[in-house]
Amino acid sequence: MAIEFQPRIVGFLCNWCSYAGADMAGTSRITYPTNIRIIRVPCSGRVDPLLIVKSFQMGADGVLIAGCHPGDCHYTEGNYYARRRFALLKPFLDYLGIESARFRVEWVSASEGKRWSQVVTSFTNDLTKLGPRKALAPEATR
Amino acid sequence: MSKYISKKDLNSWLNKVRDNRRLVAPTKVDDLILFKEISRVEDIVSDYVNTDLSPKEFLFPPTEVLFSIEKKNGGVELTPARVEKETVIFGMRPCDAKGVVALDKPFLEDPTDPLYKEHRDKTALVGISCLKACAECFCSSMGSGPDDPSGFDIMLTEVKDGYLVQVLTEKGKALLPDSTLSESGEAKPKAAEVATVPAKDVNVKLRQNFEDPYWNRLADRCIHCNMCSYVCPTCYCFDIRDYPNKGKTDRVRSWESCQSAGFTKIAGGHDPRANKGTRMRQRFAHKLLYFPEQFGVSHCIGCGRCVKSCPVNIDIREIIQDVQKLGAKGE
Amino acid sequence: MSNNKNPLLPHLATLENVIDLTPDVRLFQIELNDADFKAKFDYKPGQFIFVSAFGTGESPFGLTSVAHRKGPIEVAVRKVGTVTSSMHDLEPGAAVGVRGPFGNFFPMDQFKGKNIHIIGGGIGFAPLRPIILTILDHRNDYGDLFILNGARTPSDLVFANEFDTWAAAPKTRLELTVDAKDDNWTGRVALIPAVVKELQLSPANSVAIICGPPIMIKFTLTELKKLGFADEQIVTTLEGKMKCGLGKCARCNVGDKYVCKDGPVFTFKQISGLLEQF
Amino acid sequence: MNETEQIRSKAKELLDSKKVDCVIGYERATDEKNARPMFAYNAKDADRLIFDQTCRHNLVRYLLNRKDKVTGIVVKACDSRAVNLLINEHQIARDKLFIIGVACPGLVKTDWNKPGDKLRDACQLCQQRTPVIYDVLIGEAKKVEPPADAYPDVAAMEGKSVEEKRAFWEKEFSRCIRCYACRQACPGCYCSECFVDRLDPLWVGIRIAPGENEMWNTIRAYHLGGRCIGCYACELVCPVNIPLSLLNRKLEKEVMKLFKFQPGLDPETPQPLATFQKDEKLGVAE
Repeated sequence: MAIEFQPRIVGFLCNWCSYAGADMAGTSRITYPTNIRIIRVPCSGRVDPLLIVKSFQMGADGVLIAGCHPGDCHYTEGNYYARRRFALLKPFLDYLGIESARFRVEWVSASEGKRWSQVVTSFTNDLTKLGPRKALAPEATR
Repeated sequence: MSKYISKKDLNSWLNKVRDNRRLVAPTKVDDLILFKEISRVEDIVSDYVNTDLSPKEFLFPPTEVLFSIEKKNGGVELTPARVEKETVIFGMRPCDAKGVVALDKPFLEDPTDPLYKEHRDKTALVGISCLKACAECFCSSMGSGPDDPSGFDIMLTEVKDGYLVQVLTEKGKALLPDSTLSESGEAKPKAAEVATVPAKDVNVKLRQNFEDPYWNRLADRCIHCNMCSYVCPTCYCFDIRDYPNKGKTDRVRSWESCQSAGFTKIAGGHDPRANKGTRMRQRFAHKLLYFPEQFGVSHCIGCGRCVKSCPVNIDIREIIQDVQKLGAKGE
Repeated sequence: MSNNKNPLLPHLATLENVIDLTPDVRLFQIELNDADFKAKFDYKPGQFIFVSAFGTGESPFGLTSVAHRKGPIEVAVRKVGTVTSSMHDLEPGAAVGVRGPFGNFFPMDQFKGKNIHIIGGGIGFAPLRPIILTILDHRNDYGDLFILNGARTPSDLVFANEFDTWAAAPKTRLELTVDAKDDNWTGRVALIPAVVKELQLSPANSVAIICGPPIMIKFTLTELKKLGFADEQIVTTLEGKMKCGLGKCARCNVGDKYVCKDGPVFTFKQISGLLEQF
Repeated sequence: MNETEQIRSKAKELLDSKKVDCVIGYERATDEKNARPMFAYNAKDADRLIFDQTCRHNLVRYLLNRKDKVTGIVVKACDSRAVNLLINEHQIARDKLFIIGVACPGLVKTDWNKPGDKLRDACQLCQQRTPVIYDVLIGEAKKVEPPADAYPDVAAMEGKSVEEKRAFWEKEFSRCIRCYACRQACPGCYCSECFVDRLDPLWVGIRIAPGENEMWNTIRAYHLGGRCIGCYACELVCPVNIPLSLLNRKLEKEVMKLFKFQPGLDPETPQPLATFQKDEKLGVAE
């Protein structure tokens, strides 16, 4: 039985909303695919493009950023800056050959446990269809 | 009478070399001419004065694993890297052969660097003498010459539809046995006319005028990229660091340049050469003073690559002339 | 020089013990694994080794132990960078790598019969400790021993646990100083150059050995010159960014001298002849 | 009087009157055909100043090393946008500058010892030949009607398939030798410690290898998103001819589309990524 492709997703979750949302999905026994590796960040505005590109370079098949809905940000403007930053990064990554479908930004509040599991499930399915991403080999080619 | 090989025989010889060794030769990459591993002998270019980058990367690669570190049954096991393949670098110019001779000095001096030594032992250098020179060549002023064979295993000189052959070392003889060569009475063509840059006692002048503000003025213009050290066939400074690699750890050696900002910064932040002028002086002091006095061989081989590629035209020929005039009365 | 056939390949060793000297300095006691290399491994005061923290890299450290005591190899490591931080995470028993010994050494023979002044600042004191241990183990070969150990705060003084033995040694005087005192510090509060000036050290039949941050070396040098010390009577050990220890990677040169091969020990007569500032 | 004479006389006037400590301009390079940057500290130096269509370097980068001194500087149209960028980012003070603006005739695609006469692709697409900030303006540029499509090369790239894009950039980035000339030549790249020099965390290792090369080229370009003023100094200095402007201009196009902003037009307007509007719709997480 061929090993079925399991996409590896790196998820940056803002501590105040999305992380709490994912927590709530857990406490209310809502299941979602385990392909996602969650990294807790203080705010979606903390996520530096370096983190995203480094994740892809180290072999991630997809990167998900989850933060508070605009207006709910614990630091009032973190997700506003993040929104602009990722609006510019998304087409740029696509331009470099990292399909924009591999990079998703979602606003998930602390009470949206259900929605969180739907986001992860749909993202995992999309990536399974897309197939693995061939990261550039780190060692020298010379 | 001298040995001769026709172009046809040379091509079949190159095909034979490519079959059982790694053949590296100049080929066109977009609008650059670079040494690359050759799969089709037809890709080798012949109408070039010199390659844009030197063959240094095949003896002292930009990035190389020195050894790998593996945690095994409680202890640690070190496995030094080995050079498996034999290589023939074809189409080198005499100045690059001098570059390799200069590169040998620090690496082969006791205690020898075994990895470099293995690269060197397993690589044959086959050169073609220069019939044309570019405006920036000044090899004859730096102890080399357009038809100087020293440093090569084999040197070819192009004549009508073939090459005169000088086999200089045992390695060359093994690669190209006399049986495949014929005789020719063809006269050796005149070597290329090369510009001269008088460089007599430039090291003495440099030492005498070491604190001259000339270097700060020169550094005004320099943007301190690492290009001159990377395109230079004889620059050999390196950096070493460990990298995780699928469960093991690799100790990796990579090119480094005295022009990069943190080159001499030590833990705790002290940096004896933070000032740009001192970094500029370090490059030319090492090239024209320290290395020649330490190893007795010029560290600049006059290939002109740094002159061509420097974005702000820091020209070592101009600097050699300026340094000789430093401290002159009435300057 | 390192005597294995691959000069960049470290010798495997084990971290026997780790002793906290100050909040950010740890003394690492290392035992070489290979028995006969260990037997042949001889080093002199002033020499240094490269220690590998596998997974991060390797860095040069001055040897702070003496070979003739046949104990483990000791280096004092201040946590400042990536390699030193990885070393501070190591537990006793961990595998490390050792390359060396490298560099020249303090001319102990020329020090014989002379009064020795040892002036060390912060972690700079560590490479000077081998001189003290050698003198104490061969006390009659040397004249008076004066030790000045300075640091930013009292808890930054290295080898504090050995001060009593040093102070009690014959013909030996120990002075300590700090830049800023804490509440239970009763000793001297002054910069090292000021202490050198205050104590009016005598240059007669003397040698002064300085090591510490470059700024401290610079000002201590001027004080010593004022007291009449000649350039060849003052010795120091320089620091440089090093990657090989063999004069191959061309990084630690000061002018046309390599700190790793022609140094790290230089007299000030040699240093004033150097082309570049260190 | 052509540009060269006007620049020389203005430079001498500034230097003799001690209004500036030095004038940064161009002089003839040692191949006798191209121009190279030069620092004139006195009237004698000023006689070597020239201006022609090979003066392609962006000299504004040098101002970052002379923040405390008053400096005269020769700027073309694109370079002048870099002055606005650095003033906007509080790196240089306007009163420390005497800007000699030169109406740009468009630069030629030139190489060492091989000057060309064909306009550079960048200059063919350039919509603005007059400097946007200057103390004195030399020459006066003819009106340039904007080309129909300002980003033909970017559009061609966007049209490619994912595999083609992947293969293209992998081939280009594999040539990179990480000499960082692009960073050193760029007026917008002045971080005291660049992310590639960081050891802890080690974002980009010292290995000159595809993985690290891709990280470097991607993040370098992105850090100039909404800041790159399109002077092509980076592409110009790259020793292995990586088409860096293809990266910068993609971001330039997206910034114009998303935020209607062109960097460097004036020193006051905040850059797009340094500000926001609460209820803007950017197609992210909608």
